[in-house]
Amino acid sequence: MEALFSLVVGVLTASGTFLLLRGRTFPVIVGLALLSYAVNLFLFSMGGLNTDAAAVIGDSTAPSDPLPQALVLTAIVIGFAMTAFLVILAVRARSELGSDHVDGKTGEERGKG
Amino acid sequence: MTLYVLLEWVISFLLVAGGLFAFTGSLGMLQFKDFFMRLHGPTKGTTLGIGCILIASMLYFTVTQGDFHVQELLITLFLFITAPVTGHILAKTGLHMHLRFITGTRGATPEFLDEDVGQHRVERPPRPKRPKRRARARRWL
Amino acid sequence: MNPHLLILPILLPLVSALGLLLTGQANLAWQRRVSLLATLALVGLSAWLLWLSDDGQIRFYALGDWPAPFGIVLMLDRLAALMLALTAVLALGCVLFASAGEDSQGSFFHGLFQLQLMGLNGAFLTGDLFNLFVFFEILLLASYALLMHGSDKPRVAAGLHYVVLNLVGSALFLVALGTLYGATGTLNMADMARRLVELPEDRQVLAGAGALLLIVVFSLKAAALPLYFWLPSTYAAAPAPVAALFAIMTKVGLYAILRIESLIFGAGPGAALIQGWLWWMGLATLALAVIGALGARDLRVLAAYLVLASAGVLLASAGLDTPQADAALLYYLVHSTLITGALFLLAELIGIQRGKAGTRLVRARRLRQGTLLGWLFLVAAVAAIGLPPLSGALAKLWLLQAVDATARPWFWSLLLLATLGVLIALSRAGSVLFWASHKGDTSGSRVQPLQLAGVLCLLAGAPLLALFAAPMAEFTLATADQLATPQRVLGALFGEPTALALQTEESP
Amino acid sequence: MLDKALWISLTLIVLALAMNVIRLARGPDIPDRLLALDTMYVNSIALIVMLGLWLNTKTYFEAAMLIAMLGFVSTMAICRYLLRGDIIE
Amino acid sequence: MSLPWILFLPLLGALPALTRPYRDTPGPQWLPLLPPLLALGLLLAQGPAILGGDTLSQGWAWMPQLGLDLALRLDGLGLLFALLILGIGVMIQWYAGYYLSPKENHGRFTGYLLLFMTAMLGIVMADNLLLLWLFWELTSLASFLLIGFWSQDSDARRGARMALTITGAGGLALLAGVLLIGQTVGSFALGEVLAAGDLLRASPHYPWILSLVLLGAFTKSAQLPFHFWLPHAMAAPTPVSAYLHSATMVKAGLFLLMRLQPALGETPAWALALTGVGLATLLYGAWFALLQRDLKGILAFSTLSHLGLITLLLGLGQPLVALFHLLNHATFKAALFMGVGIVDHETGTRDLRRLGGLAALMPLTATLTVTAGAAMAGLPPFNGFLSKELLFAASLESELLGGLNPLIPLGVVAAASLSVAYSLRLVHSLFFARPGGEPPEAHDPPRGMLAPGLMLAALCLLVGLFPMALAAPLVMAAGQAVLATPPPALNLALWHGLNLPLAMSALAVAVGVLLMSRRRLLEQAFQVFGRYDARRLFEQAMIRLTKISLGITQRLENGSLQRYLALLLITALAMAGLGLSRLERLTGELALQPLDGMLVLGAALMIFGAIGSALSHRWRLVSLLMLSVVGLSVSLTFVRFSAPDLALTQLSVEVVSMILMILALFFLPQRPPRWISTRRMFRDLAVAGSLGLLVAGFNFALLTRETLSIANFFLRESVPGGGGTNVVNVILVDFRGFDTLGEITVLTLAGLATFKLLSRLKLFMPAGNVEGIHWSSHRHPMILAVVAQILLPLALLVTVYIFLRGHNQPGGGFIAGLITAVALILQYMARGYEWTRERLPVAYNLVAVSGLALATLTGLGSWLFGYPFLTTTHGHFSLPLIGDFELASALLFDLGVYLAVVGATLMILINLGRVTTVHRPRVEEH
Amino acid sequence: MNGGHGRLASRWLPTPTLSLLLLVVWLLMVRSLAPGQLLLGLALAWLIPLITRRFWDPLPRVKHPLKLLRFTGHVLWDIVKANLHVSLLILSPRRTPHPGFVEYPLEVQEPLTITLLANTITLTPGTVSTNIRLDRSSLLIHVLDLDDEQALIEEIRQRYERPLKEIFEC
Ligand code: NA
Ligand code: NA
Repeated sequence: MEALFSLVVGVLTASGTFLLLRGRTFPVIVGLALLSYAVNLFLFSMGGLNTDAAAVIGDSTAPSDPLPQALVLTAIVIGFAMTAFLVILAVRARSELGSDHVDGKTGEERGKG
Repeated sequence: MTLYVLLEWVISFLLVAGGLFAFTGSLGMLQFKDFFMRLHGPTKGTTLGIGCILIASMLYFTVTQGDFHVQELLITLFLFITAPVTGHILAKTGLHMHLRFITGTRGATPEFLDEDVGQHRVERPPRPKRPKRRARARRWL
Repeated sequence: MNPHLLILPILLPLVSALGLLLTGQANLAWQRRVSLLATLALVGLSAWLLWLSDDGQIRFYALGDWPAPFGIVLMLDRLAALMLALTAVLALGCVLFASAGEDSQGSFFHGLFQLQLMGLNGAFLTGDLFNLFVFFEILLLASYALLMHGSDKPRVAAGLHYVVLNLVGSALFLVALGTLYGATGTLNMADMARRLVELPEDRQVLAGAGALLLIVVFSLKAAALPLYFWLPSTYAAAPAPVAALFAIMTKVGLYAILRIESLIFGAGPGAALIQGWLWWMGLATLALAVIGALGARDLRVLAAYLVLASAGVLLASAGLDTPQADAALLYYLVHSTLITGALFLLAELIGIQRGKAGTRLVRARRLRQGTLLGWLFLVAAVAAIGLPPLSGALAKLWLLQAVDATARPWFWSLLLLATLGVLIALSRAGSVLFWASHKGDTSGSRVQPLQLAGVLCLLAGAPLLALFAAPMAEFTLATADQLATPQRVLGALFGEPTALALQTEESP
Repeated sequence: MLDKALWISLTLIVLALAMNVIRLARGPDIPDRLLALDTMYVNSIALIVMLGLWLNTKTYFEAAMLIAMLGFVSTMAICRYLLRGDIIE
Repeated sequence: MSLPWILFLPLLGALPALTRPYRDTPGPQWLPLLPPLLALGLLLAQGPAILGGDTLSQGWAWMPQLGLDLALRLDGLGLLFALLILGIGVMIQWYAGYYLSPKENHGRFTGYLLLFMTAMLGIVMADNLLLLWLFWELTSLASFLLIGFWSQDSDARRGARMALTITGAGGLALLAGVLLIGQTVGSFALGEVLAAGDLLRASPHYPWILSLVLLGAFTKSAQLPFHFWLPHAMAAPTPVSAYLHSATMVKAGLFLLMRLQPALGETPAWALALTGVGLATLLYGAWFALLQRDLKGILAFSTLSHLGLITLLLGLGQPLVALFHLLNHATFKAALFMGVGIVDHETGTRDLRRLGGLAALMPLTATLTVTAGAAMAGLPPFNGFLSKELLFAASLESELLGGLNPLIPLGVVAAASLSVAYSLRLVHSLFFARPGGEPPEAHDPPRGMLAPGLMLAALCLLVGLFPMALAAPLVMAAGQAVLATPPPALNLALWHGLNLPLAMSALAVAVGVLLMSRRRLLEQAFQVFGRYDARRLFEQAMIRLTKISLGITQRLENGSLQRYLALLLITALAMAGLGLSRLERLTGELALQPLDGMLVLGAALMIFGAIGSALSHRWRLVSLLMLSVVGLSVSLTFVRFSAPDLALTQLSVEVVSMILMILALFFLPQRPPRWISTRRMFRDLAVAGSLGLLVAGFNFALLTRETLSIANFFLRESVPGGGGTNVVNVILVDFRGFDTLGEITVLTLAGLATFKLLSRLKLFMPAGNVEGIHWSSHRHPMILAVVAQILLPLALLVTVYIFLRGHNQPGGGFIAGLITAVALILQYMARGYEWTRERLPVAYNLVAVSGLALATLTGLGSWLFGYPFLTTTHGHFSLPLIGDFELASALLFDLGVYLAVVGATLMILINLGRVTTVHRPRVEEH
Repeated sequence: MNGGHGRLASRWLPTPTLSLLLLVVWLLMVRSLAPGQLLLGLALAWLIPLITRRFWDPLPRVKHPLKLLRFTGHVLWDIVKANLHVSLLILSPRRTPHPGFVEYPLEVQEPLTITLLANTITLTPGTVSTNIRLDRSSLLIHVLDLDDEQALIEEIRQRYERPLKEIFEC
């Protein structure tokens, strides 16, 4: 199970990274989202992969480490804020630079699809 | 005691039935030939299937934990409010997007139905193809 | 000492930002007054903290009254105090300058500016790794927003690169953080250091790998070689007061590197690897930054490369890891931050009076206030090049002395060549801007008193740092000494319970 | 008995999800994929509820409620995008 | 004590100068002249003691950590130089008062000049090598300003920059040398350094130190091959040239050589370097001086030549002679420049061919120039003659070159002949020859302008006549400092008797006259050399440097984010990979858990979604749908592995992000972008794959190892300390509430930042969707509107429920906030912006900021009770009718979180949605 | 659902039915009849409709709550029936359904009623409502297995639209 979990995190990271390198704003946004899923899962798993162990006192006999969960929660929110900014920046960049290429028109002309 | 056995039967039945409904809903979505037919499975089968499972859960917790567990009704309520709307709007979208339906579909041809659907298309942008020739060799970075 | 003093550098900007954002959004005069007052108060506060920290005691503030390592702890040592004071002074210059009109170019300038300060101060004060991440995000997002102030095309283009790179940096930060937590089971940096030495070897290796990743992230912020390419265009595009404030942004990365180096690697075997990396990347950054400065065709770009050059010098010095080098580095850090900040502000003033040419290094119309701006530029350039008698020369002297020339000939050669390169670049810039002007009318608005005050606030650093070099050097030496002995932090935090500001009192 | 029923039901839901994935991958049109995604949302409600039955806990119940409430909104958003482009007019 | 006064008084003079920068009558400004005069007086007052062999010193610590002290000394050497600097400096300032036109900025000129004076004084008075270096660099800077004084003239600008670059570079070399000296000796104090000569000469660093110091000295004193900046520095106003060439700047290099001779000198390397370079410069300068057509050009090259001469003398071990000639050169060269400046000033040209016959028109100027010129030529009875005779004698004594020894006297005689020739030529063509064109109209300038030059010319004669009285004591005292031992007696007299040096003098005069008369031939010979212009070469080199730099920079920073990202990722890969590679075994000690179908399905879903969204990246909506699969699966994963709060948060964030991205899609180009090259794809796949492997490796390594975390504390303290059973929530609002405060700050910031970004948005509005179909005309489908109405109250109810239970059960302010936000967004989606706005006229930014403020205030509340920021409290209360309930102050904090989330989320989404509504699009696509 | 007993009532308790629904939902969620929860539920049931009132279009009044219950029962039963039917259709590979579109002329005009009708149609035997004309004159229905168009229209009219009309007394 640990191996499968790590594999998933790895695949998410790889896909996100691949998208990041695509050179268009939207894939970059999606790539960052994938990357942050990967990162959140990674961070979350530092508390161990426990079943039926919600960190609610009284609900489970051996609650798992709540700290990584709290960290991931914060990371999700911050990630959302950052994504939101990036999305709007992408819209802005498109209107300002006339292209959705991350390098603007010059990037488009360079033929980096 | 018999009540419990009975309830266990009921719960089990609801679970299996729910699973089956959900399964057929998705199966229909997979199998049918056009979008509008595929729509039927999820809007009905899946909704009801989940409803069954929710009721099973409700019964189960009410029985095992002794007190009244009816929160599942809330989910069911939400589902029954939203599922048909999803179906409706999806179908509307399908119509709007000129999704093809299988030959032999009877009845009013939706193209002529409404001011809303069946308008002409804007010129469809050509789908870019992968270039035939290898692009000019580039430096690695 | 009031126990709450430690958190004030974070709360003061936060509360003023809230005030600014909630009230009188339309009333710019009010906004300016509040922002200026808040920044002035911050200067006073951080001066006080600087004075306090000079007794060598390390102070802590347990947030929520939860003891370390469980709660978040703020930590004030000399280094933190120094960075706080530097930030406050820089900020004052920027607010003064911005209040002359730059702030009206878009919405929320002062509120965002205060939040940016909050982020910076938090990053300098926190002793908790995750909290550091949070403050990094605050200061980054604030910087994104400020970068887009009065946004135009180049700002948006540069901003996009800056934002995306930093977002990837944040993701890597979290991976590093997760690794460190997974290996050590704690988030408090001091606690991490304490646990590390007791961990089995494989955890140490894992934590070391995580910390290496962390160093990469901080190197991105500090603008080390393969990661700095975003900087010149971003800084050159930013509005002047924002670019000036950005002078501290690369230093945050360096600060974090110093902290990690001192606390986490102080004991570990990864130190040599880190130092090697910092050393070579720093030197290479310096070299390329000077090349960039030589090729720059715009004063803002030139100033951005000077920021980069200072980053290179700082990183290379951080790679030395001797108390002398650390002390010299800190002196240089203060000097270079103020001067590059001043250069950005000056560039704006010069650009305004040169008509269409702006800050581009081409022959253009005569400056309206050539004499005033010329003198200011001269002082800034002399300090930036490292010519006597200003702080730059002393900083360079010290950095050179901190290195054994025979052991590391590269440093001397590069630093001296870099000085020459900057001298060539800045003398060319100065001669084009102030001497090679067309005859005829002048135009552009005059330098406003507030703008002048802002520039002077930063520029005064050069003579003052030179004049009070001895006490300053004493302070940075003591700071370096504190950095070299992280055990003291551990002792203060975990050894003697009384050292913890409020830990011993009972929970409410 | 209950275990078996649960197991059967779980298997069926897992299969349903797998079929949704196939439809999502195959398309051919966006509404098809959207329908598949929406169905996945609904099916995962069942998954969560059954996990609760399996673990005998209601801790995760609100997650199911949230899916029922919010999954709908994102489907609506995409439909609006396809119909009108501008989802908040 | 007066040393600092001597040093800094001149600078004081700049103040009155700068306050009245422009003048209406020609003549010196007396007020700025006073401080340097005062300094001169103070200096003279110290004279007797110094001449008696004393050394005055005085010092203050400046930066003791560096060994940098503000330590001053005045010994014989310093006295000689200081006298020149102040004396000639005062005269030049006096002279400049007439030279500059009233339209020019006298104040600035005086200021620069006085700065220069101070810097020079600093060099000669420094008792600390670092301090010496500081002043050294300051002279470069001051000379830059002075040379560039006529900044509208491109020659002046370029000359100034060249001078700064060359002398600045030399200064850096000197710095390195000085630091090496300091590291070797262990101190920068001059006394200690000079006393450590043996140590230095024995040091393995000696060759380095010597080369670096000589580099500094030679660049400054314009020795070959660093000579070229000096002739171009004459673009400066003539007073500047006079000062630069006679008493300052170039003399600084010589001073340094003399100063450090006890420490570094008296080795073969020293002697050879100085002799070789000196001789070469001597000959080169003299040769080119003869070929100049520009008055100042002759003088500039003659300066080169004389500087070479003095260097040569130092190399030959004749510091006394060197000092004497230095003194002489300073006087006659300053006088000559003044004379030439007068000619230039009065006639408006410096071209020798256009001038002539001025003797009759300007008799006093002619007297001045002829006198000084004779001294330069080394004719008796002027001072130049004396030092040249001594040079001849010294050249004959030298044994430095072994078999090649005769080369030195030969070279010296050749140079002397040339100097006779160019001096003669200067004097002859100015005053006695027929002018080339129109005879210029000119007359003698005012007395005031002539006076300084005449005084200096008189000094040339007087020193020639009474050398022992006027020069010897000074030279002896200076020599004592240079030699560190009592110097040999110096016998200065016009008549030495008939000896070889006298013969050499005679020969030189004869050859000089001959050369002068056959000058045309020489000029033709000169043509053969071609127009070799050092400045052009230098400038071309600078331009090339700039271009190459720009090229390198642009090659590296090609503006491609993809490259920058790849570099970042590769760096991270390399560093983290390096760290991980030291791990012996990836798998740790923990036993692996078994797999089940649900897990496999979850993993398959995520892998499918991730790879799917990567593959379909060109079809954005499909990519987004695939991403949603991942988001959903991540939430399910959180459910599966016991993190209900995370699941709820992930789900709600998911929806909001999805809506946001769809909103954005509308503004992005609708058609898929072009394909890219396969090669690039492979690179990206390699980077992405390796990074994935790396992160997976990290994750696996950590997952299979036990963590000794601080978790138990939270589980233990959650109920008693935090008053809640949902530990995650208690961490968020209590244990680590500070993080949460930061987090909502980020969220609020995001709202504000996006607001800023959207404020000036130009819009591209596509006409149809990705399939090319026109937008539907049905704006608000009825059925959606009705359902949105029904859902709103239910959602709000759920909000309250989720919010209130947060502390004890999964939920909390953040999730509640997102639910509210989504419910409201649904209203906007179903009914449009304006309709909803009418019913909900709330400024979302104020909501967000209020939330943040509430959270902050809650945190501050604990101060009232003397607890640290964000300390919470909680307690059980009981009310009649309601019964027992528990309240925690954290709830208030959570309310702040709720408001911030609602406000920020809506601010972001609604503002983006609003732009199409409020500002109708200006640009229509297609 | 509008109570409408005088101005005051409509001002302070605009939608009693909704309030009741909210109270019930609240109690369902908190699973407690403790006085505190009851009070809180009452407060919410009163406050939320008040806040969200402006978001509601004028609503038709429920005249016959009992009929509404009966209608709900019918529909639920139909849903089960429909699902069995559709499931069989999906599971039996031989029989190919004959899909078709049917335009159903609407009698009801209120948005809520139309929505309820459309949703009911979607949830019940082999039909999905796909579009409502802008002028609300008809509803386009996609039928999975269409035999007789008129029969279908009549069935819907009798079984769903008429009861709905009666419930809201249009
Ligand atoms: Na672990
Ligand atoms: Na819109």
